[in-house]
Amino acid sequence: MSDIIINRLMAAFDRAAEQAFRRSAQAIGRRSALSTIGKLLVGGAMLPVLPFDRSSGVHAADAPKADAADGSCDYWRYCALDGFLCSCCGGSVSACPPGAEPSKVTWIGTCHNPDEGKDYLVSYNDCCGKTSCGRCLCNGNVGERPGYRMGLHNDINWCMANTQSMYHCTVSVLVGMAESK
Amino acid sequence: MSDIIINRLMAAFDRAAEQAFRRSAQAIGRRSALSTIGKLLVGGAMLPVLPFDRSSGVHAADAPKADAADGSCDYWRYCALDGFLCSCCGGSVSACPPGAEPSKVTWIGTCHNPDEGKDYLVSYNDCCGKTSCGRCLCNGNVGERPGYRMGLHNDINWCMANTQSMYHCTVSVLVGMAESK
Amino acid sequence: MRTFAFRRLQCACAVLLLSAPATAAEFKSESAGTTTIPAAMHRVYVLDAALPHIVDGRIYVLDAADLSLKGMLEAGFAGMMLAAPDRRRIYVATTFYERLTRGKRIDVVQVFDDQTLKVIDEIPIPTRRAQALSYRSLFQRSSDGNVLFIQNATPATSISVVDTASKRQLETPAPGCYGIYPAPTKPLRFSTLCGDGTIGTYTMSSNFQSSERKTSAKLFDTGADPLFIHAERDQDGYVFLSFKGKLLRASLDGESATITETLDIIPPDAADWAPGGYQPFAVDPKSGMAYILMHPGNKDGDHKNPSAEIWAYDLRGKRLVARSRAANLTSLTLSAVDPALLFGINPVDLTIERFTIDASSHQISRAGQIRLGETAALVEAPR
Amino acid sequence: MRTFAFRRLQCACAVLLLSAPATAAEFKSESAGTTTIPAAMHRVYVLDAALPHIVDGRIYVLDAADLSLKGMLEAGFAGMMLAAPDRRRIYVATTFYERLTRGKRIDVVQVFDDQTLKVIDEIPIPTRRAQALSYRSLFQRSSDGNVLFIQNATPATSISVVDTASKRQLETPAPGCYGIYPAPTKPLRFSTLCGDGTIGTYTMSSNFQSSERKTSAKLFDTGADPLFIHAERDQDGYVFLSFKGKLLRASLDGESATITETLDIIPPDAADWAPGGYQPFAVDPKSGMAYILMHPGNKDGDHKNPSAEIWAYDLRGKRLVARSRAANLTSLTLSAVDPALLFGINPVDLTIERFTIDASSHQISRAGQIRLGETAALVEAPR
Repeated sequence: MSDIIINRLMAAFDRAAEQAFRRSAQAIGRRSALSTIGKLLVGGAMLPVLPFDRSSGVHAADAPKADAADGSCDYWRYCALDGFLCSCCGGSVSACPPGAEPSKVTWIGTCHNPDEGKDYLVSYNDCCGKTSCGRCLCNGNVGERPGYRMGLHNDINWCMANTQSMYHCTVSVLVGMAESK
Repeated sequence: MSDIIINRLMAAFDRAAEQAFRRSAQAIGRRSALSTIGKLLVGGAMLPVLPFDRSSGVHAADAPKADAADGSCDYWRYCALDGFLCSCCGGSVSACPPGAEPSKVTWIGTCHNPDEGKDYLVSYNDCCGKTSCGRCLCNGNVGERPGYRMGLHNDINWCMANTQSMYHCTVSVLVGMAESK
Repeated sequence: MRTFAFRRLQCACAVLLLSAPATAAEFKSESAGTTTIPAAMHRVYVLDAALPHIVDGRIYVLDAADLSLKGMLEAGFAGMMLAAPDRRRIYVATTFYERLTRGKRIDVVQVFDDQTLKVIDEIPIPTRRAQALSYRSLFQRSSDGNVLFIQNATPATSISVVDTASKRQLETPAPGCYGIYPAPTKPLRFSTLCGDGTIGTYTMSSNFQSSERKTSAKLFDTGADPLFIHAERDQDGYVFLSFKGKLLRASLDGESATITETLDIIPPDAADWAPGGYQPFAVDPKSGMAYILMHPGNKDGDHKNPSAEIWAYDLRGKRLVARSRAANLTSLTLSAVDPALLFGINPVDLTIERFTIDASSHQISRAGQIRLGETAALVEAPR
Repeated sequence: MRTFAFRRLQCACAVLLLSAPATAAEFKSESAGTTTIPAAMHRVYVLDAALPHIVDGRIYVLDAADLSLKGMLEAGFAGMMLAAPDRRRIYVATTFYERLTRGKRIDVVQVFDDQTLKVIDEIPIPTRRAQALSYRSLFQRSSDGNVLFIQNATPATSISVVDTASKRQLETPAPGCYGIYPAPTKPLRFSTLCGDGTIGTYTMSSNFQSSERKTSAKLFDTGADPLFIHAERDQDGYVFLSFKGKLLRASLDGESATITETLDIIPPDAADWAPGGYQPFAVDPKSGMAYILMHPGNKDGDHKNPSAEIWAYDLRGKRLVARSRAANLTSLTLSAVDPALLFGINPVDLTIERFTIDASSHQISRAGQIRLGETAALVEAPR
């Protein structure tokens, strides 16, 4: 997970942060991220989930079929989602509603799938550029940390690095498996 | 009431409407207003309630004491008020909350005071320039008419002629007495 | 930038490989995407002015089949909506302020694509549009779809005419009048209801330089029995509804307006019933059936009361055909694709509701609902 | 214009006099006015991000005596609030977009007068401020009140320093750190919590040209027991609170930060209790009492859970003094004028609540509430 976070943060730095900050931010950000909670196993299909690749695949129609319980905050993927469920707003568990773009940077949660007994890494992308959806507000905080651990923080608008940074809703994208604790 | 409406509309025309429209608007507006419902008696203290005089008295601290029931939509003065009660928003029955300005133009309702058995003319000034209050939404429509009777219409933002035209809440200002029907 | 990113990506992967065991192969990672509205989906649009946060009105896009929410459009402050299904566009006339609720006022027509729900064009308009509840007749377009009509109020009333292609504009004064009713077959003509009981009809020159106005005879009584400004299209004209339950058929294609027929929907045994709401009736132009939101009580001031029943009235047969229970509706519309489907706004229970009409009895039954909206007032099912 | 208006006024009066009988004399007409907040009123400010309409956040101004609503301020999109009671100002750092929810982003500090509730000044700031939930430590000012500190996140973190008089600005990179804690007596110094468990302390040059950073030793464990970013001022320093219920007294006046004392508030018989919320505790610097929102359950992820009790902990005596039932609070603040008054946000019942503290027992009792807000998270009672 450390590396996902580093890459996500770095991608944001590339785009949004000031040239002047870059060197120190990389150094300290990396150091900080390397002490991240949990040991992680990351799947082979890793590349597409990195933010700079994902932005080109934004219009993918192959969004996974929503689970039956996806409109409920209790659905296991939402264990650390703080915001409106996109599945209540015209999107799905992992796809933004029409007109909204997935955030370029995200934070990562670790959720336990009770059916499989396995833990997954979940990228909580905010969907951006539309007015706030207002439906199905959830507030899960498993593994959440204050903003000094930015890659684990959910009380901030993760649309912050998008050109259109208005917050609409939040999706839960499985990006890897975690070793069960 | 006809004349109050004429004067209110005219005041708005003076300020907001285009020079080119003025002559035709006066002619038709007057004709329209002269066929207004109800026969009205208007008090001697008429002058201060006309909009062009009122704008100078906006910061008057002598707002009347609110009645006991002023937070309820059932209060008799609100018989034709469509909007948020300013008395729930930091103002009073007839005073705007801090930071908001009374609308320069208004529509006029006629409400029956059950305690006195008398009918009053009520000027429904919107309070302007603050974000919508959101509390105590009432929707009374006694005497209300569609927009072709603009001086009797309440489905429109009466802050429309103010420099800052955002709608905040609505006050109910007694401006005259009406002959009981 | 991409080259740089890719370089770091390789670097990150190298680190990942060190700790990635074989079991990870079974996991297939997902990626975030964006949905669009299928072109063929039958749409229901609900405009919610969201009064408690009136700067942030929105238009909900629902699937007519099951009322599931498929997306939303920004409607801004007291926005108006006009769907153009033939062009796959939704026009939204609205107001922005420089600082959310204060500062310079900016009025525009935003043009949304009806599949991506993105703004694809913006047409500036004068800052005089009526910041009003979203009645259908305050924002209309010409019979050929090329020209938009926008109601202004300062409170002096006028109508802005906007050519969508050239963005040329004309503003026609219409003092004391309100509501826009485009002529059914004449793209340069529209009518408006006036406070003296007449209907004004405007015919524009094709170069948008001028317009001519013809005033009808006095056609309705704004004091004793006013007309709702919501009107419905019939096969060859318009249908208006009065506060006391009269349906007026109007011919608005000529140089000046006429009323061709007046029908009283209230039977003697229901003398205290009256129509009510913001969008109080819908008409099926093919069958000639009118569906009307009715409530008991016809006192002055009751004309926006929510429904207790929907009445089905046959405009051709001139008779009340059916009365169906349907509580708390203030807006009603008929599907443009399936005349057996009605959609309504229930602002009491904060629901949008779907109704089916029985083909023979014209009895109406609720067949679905979604909890949605705060102060929605306009519903359209245009495609 | 006034002359013209007066001429028409006379004309209108002439018409009125024809129909005005003597009885009208008894009627005294009213006029619309505008209220202001009395200078002496004790204020409670509640910042509500209004998530369902997040562009339209607002700050409610309540009378501390009875929680009656006295007015409101616009907080825009993910706005932050900072009351400056000595200057009778309220600063609001927020974001506007050119078209409500899209278009050019504009970040500013709006300066409100705390009696008229009008914007009297606006300070443009870089469009990098953290669009975050309104934690107190994300928007602070220097000990002399002259300089504002604004947390940035892009997500790279930095802190903007703004001189309110000259509007001169400085941006200090603070990568991996978050939260702003101005030095108690050094106006040009502030500290921040960092992800590696250190505290960074910045000292600016008086000309705002540069800042120097000193990093503390590792002072807390961001993995095993992180600190909430909400902190409280003690007499000579700051008090921080950890997820597992430790109070850390910090000295932030020197060139680098130190922790002077760590106190564990959890007694053995309440081992599964933990603090929680967005503003989870308040400290009375005079008496040294800390009031903490506590809930049973200390699992990972419970750190924002609403309260079941408020605990009173004596920082000087180092003991838990009292436990009082107080359900569903996530934010708590102490009145700056009356240390026997607490105010809390209950986001479950959507209320703002007022509590009194018994002087001898430190038992806390609810003494008033108002139903208000949607997703409020910050409450302040500064004057």
